[in-house]
Amino acid sequence: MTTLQSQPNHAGDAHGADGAHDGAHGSAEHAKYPFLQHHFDTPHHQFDSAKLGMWLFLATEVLFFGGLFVAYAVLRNRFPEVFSYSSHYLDTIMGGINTCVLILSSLTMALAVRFAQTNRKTGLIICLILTFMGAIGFMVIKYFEYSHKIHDNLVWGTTFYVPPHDAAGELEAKELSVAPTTSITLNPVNPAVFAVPTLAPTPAVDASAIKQASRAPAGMATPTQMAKAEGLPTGEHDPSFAHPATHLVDKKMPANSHVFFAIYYAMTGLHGVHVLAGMVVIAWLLKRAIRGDFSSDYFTPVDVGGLYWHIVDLIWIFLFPLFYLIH
Amino acid sequence: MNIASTIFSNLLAGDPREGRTLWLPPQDSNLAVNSDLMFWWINIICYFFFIGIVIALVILVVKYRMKKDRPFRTDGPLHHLPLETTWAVVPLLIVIFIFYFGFRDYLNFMTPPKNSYEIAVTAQKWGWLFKYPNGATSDDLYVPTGRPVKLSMRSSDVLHCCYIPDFRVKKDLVPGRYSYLWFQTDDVTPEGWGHNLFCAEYCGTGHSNMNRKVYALAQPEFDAWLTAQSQWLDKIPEEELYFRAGPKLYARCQQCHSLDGTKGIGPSWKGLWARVSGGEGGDGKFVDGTGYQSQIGAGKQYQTPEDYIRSSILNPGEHVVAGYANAMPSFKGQLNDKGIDAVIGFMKHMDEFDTKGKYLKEVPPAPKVSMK
Amino acid sequence: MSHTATTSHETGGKTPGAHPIVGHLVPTWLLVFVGTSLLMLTVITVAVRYIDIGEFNIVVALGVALVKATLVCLFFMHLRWDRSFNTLVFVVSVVLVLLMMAFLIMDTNQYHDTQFDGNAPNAESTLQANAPGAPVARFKPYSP
Amino acid sequence: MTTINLSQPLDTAARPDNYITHTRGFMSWAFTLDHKRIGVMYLVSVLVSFFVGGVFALLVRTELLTPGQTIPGVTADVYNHFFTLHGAIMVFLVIIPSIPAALGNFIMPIMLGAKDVAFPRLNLFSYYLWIFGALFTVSSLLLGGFDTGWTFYTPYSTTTPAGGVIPALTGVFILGFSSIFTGLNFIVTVHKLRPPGMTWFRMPLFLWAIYATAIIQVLATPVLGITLLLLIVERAFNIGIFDPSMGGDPVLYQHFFWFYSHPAVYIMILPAMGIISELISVHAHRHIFGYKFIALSSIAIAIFSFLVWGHHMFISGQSPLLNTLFSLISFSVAIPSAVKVFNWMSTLYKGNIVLNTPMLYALAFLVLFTIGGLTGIHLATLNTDVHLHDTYFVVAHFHYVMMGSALIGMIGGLHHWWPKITGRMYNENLGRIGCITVFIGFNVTFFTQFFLGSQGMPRRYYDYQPEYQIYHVISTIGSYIMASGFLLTAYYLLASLFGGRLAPANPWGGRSLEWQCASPPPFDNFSTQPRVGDCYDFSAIRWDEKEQGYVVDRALDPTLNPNLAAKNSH
Repeated sequence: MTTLQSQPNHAGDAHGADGAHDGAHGSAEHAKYPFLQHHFDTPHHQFDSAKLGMWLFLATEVLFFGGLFVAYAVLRNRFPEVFSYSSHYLDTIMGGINTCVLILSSLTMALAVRFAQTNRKTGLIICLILTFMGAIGFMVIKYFEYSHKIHDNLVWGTTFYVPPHDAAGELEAKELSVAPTTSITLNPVNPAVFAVPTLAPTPAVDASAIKQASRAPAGMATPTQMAKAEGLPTGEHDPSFAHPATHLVDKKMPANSHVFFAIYYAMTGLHGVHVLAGMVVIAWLLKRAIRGDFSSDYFTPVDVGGLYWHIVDLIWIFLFPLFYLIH
Repeated sequence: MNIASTIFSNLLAGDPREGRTLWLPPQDSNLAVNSDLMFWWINIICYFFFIGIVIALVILVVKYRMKKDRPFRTDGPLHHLPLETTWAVVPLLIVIFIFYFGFRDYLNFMTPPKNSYEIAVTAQKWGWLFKYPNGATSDDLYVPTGRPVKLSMRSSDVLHCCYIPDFRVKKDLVPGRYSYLWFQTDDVTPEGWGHNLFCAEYCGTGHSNMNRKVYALAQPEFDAWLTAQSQWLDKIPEEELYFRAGPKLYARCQQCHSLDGTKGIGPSWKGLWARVSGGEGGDGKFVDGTGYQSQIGAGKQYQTPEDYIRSSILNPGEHVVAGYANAMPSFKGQLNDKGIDAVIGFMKHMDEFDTKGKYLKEVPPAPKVSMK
Repeated sequence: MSHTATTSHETGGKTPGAHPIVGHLVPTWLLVFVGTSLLMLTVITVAVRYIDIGEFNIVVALGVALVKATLVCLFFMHLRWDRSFNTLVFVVSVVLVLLMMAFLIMDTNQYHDTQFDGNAPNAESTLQANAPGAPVARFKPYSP
Repeated sequence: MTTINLSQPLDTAARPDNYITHTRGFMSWAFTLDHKRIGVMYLVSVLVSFFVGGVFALLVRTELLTPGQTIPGVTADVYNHFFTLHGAIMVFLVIIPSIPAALGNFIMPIMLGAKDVAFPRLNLFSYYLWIFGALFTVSSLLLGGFDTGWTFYTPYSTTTPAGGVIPALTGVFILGFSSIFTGLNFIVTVHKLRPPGMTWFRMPLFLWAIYATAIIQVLATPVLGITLLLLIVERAFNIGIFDPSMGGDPVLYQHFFWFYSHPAVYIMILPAMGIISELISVHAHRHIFGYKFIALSSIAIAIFSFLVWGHHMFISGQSPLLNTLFSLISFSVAIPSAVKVFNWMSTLYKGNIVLNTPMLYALAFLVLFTIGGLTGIHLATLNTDVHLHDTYFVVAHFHYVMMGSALIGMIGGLHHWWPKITGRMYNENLGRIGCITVFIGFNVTFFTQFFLGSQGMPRRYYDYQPEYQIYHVISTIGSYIMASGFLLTAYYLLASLFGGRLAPANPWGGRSLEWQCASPPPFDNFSTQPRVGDCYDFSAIRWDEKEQGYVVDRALDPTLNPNLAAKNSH
């Protein structure tokens, strides 16, 4: 262990240069920059620390989603046919539009950082607003997608096999008691509600539910629709897919098709939550920007918030091909 | 060591077998031999290092206690690369050897011989069902000696784990999958003794009572037992069914259903028949709000009480009694019609049994049914 | 850690003028260029989806995604000019995910054959559910 | 907390303004950004949870005195709730935050020579996250408790009628994020707030350990987060990723869970190892032996910890291929562990050992960790693990590592830094007695369980075969001995707050920076930036009668006095 004094160019010293605090210099800087916290010495020092912290946080985000990506990989590896089939129920065009929206909002965010760095307040505000609009646009499109899927009974769990639009279906959905509608009302006092019979076997109900579904229950599958459903599903523009629960009358539907939608809702749902969080962050940045907190000296929040927004974009960049672009 | 082992082995009451040590139960399967050999080798290595380290610690601490009068000695070495490298590498070499032998034996454990005698195992909360090639079923595991036995196991609810300490074998039962276990035992289980079979994967309330016995029989006895076992139910005349078969079958139900009225995982069978047949005990309710009376009876979903009981056995989730979780597994494929009749008869004549399910009247001499 | 020190001088912490005292100033044209190329790539990858090139569909899709991700990281997220330690942190996290994925795929592929396709606990009953779309219990005998 | 010093008047000469007296009142603590106060709050919370978890442990042990029911009213279900709570509380509320969040928060920035952690607000935030997580976990009791075992294995956890599972999962989820933010904070602190001269290889080994731990916390815990999240939606909405009847796979859950929970074991043990490095070298007044090997072995363990999770699943239906891989990699952990143990021992060689309480704890750690580590070999070996897996052998093994090592190390560290934290000295003799009692009690309790396990007693059993009873009785008696030891410890530590003599700045003769500031430390740690020397060079240490503590003769320190370094270079 060589000493600092004897070797000024020691690696640790070099590190000290960017991460060091030495009393006198520090106090002067603190007088100069009000935003500088007491335990940092220079704005540069503070900025660097914030950046490192944020990147570590992004790493945790990656691993957080990573779990779901792994689950996706395992499921797709096990049911390739399910994924190539079910992905045709997703609307590639809508997904593509969403991707573009997110990319644009990412761009505006990057520009926002630049405007902050160059002391152009109006530019910063405009860019932040644009980014926020992008986030809203994304969520709106996602909302339409979701509601359409749910209307088509393209949902997770056993409900996937239960046509919701006739009384029998509703009833059966209740019996299976795995429909979100019945389980969301978590009433812990009554354990029966919690005993979601995933494994407490109810074979008759289960199988019959599936059978009846495939037999195209009353009022659902007119011969024409049956005929439509004969052919391979060819994507959203095929009218047969516009009809509720068409997948149930499709003889070509592979087993366990619900798995695709389970992981689809899990991943896009979690991503949606992150978009919402991002909106909160952007709104907060906007407020501070309007107040005029940011300058070429101090724009760390904009930069860090931007990083977060970019990672949200980044994750979607992978979600898009993994769900929408399966041939 | 030896004294201790004898003490402990004496403490384990009733075990007629030799060879229990302080650390391990007797070896009763071919797999146990290598496994134990490995275990002892690792133990010896552990003793060596542990004792060495402790002695060294004592010496160091005693020798280098701080003396008040003399100043700090600062002549200790700061580091010693060769030494440190040595004690980084030596343990590695040792453990690599250990890994190799462990791995070799593990492969053997993982690959059941082709010619092994296969027994189908189904686990559910909280019991085991063993199905033999000729369709016989049993609650305890009976295996022939002198030939490899392969258990092909699956669970019908949650994770379970089949563990037979004396055989040194263990494997999880994962719902949705088959898992396999094999062993070969050569010595017949002594009379009045049985190897333990535990569930080693936590599975809830009855986890610790989900244990059975394993009996190893010589091939001829085993075959005899097997034929008897496959026919025991058919041999019983209808009118004797409920008190001969009832209690035996109830053994599979007692985890959840009491006979003395105490509320278990499931409703007690005390006064059950009165309840379902609309007698005293009132009109019970189901979780979905409907009552027995509105479900059972001519023209209802269940024509008769028997009909209701039967469907509750085969398809328990259909109507769950209010105040209970839908926790009962289906006994479809495990209980044939005659078995169900026996259970229903058992329920009807509840007053002829004590709270443990023991028949109170004396049982007339039975047709030969060897149940060990 | 000396490399971080050198990059810190790249980031121009001390350079005077309109340039901020911290961080790196990315020229507008570059940002816009990256943005447009990202949009282009999106259009391309969507187009490819409708062509059947077998295995390559997923390869192309993920390849394009990878390129897009790299662009975002390097330019939007300033990694191109940032401390290399930040890059390291990010890369390590991705590597860990890939590692986990690799192990799990390896594992599940091994015991795939001993698994039912759904409704496993009641295999008998589902075997009778012969309707299209019904989960079918398929059991290949396990051969070690 | 402020009562500590209000309890008796301080002569301001001996005790200038410090972090406790700097500001007063509840609010000044609840909203403090001072890492020391946050550390103290963590410490109190963790110790309270430790008490609660300990009570559950005693209940479990007592219940196991006889087969079947022992304590009236404790049915199998109640028992299941007991051991689940014991496990969950001890792991998530006590051991994981104990050293990094509690002691680490207090000591780490001072040791480093920093004014505070990098993100003080985040630090406070993660403390309150801990509080909320704890509240959620405990609130699950009111909602019906959870009897899933701390591992939450599905399908049981998704189907059990117990009502408190989702609150408990949420609680653990939140706790995970508390842990993440602490780790993040520490990494940035170590990277960015080192004063001039505090080079990487001059950091005290405790900091290396904390740094390695932080890496694991940041990289592993998110996976736990997503796993619990999936479990929650699985239970609430039956989404079916882990549910075989929906095409899911329970073994997938186990993979996910252990991908975090194995590294978590090192989150527990690594900081304890760091503490031991400090204790041994300070109380032996001897330069640590093989500094670099110990430092790097911490990082090595952090890296290995991500590659061995599968050894928890040897018989769980994981494929033979991966079992083999994981078994092989698991053995590689033996290297850094062996390096540490042997280096600590050679640190004693030619030392000046003082057998006071922290040192006794350090020695206890060495013995217990050796046993825990060596029995790990039985479990990492494939064929012996088949027999031992999920038996009491495993229980004994991980108690030796998690409690015998991690917690004993934490308590040793607590005694080591107690004078610094509270400014009071505890009763040394009672300390020694307490340590020895705990050590004896611990071994009686858990060494017996090795026999119990290898004789075939499965874990998590409420009822058991009568043949096992003798072992259980011995084990339970041991647990009572241990409990009495801990109660004694609690007593004299609390007593020291009120009656204890004022602690000198440097009671043990340590060289690292925290011993250079007064005890308790001033509000901003260092009025003048300390000059960093070799924190393990004790040649400059002298006992001072007047001070009743040690003083550093800085002129005698070769690292601070180059021309001296030229003279006596070893």
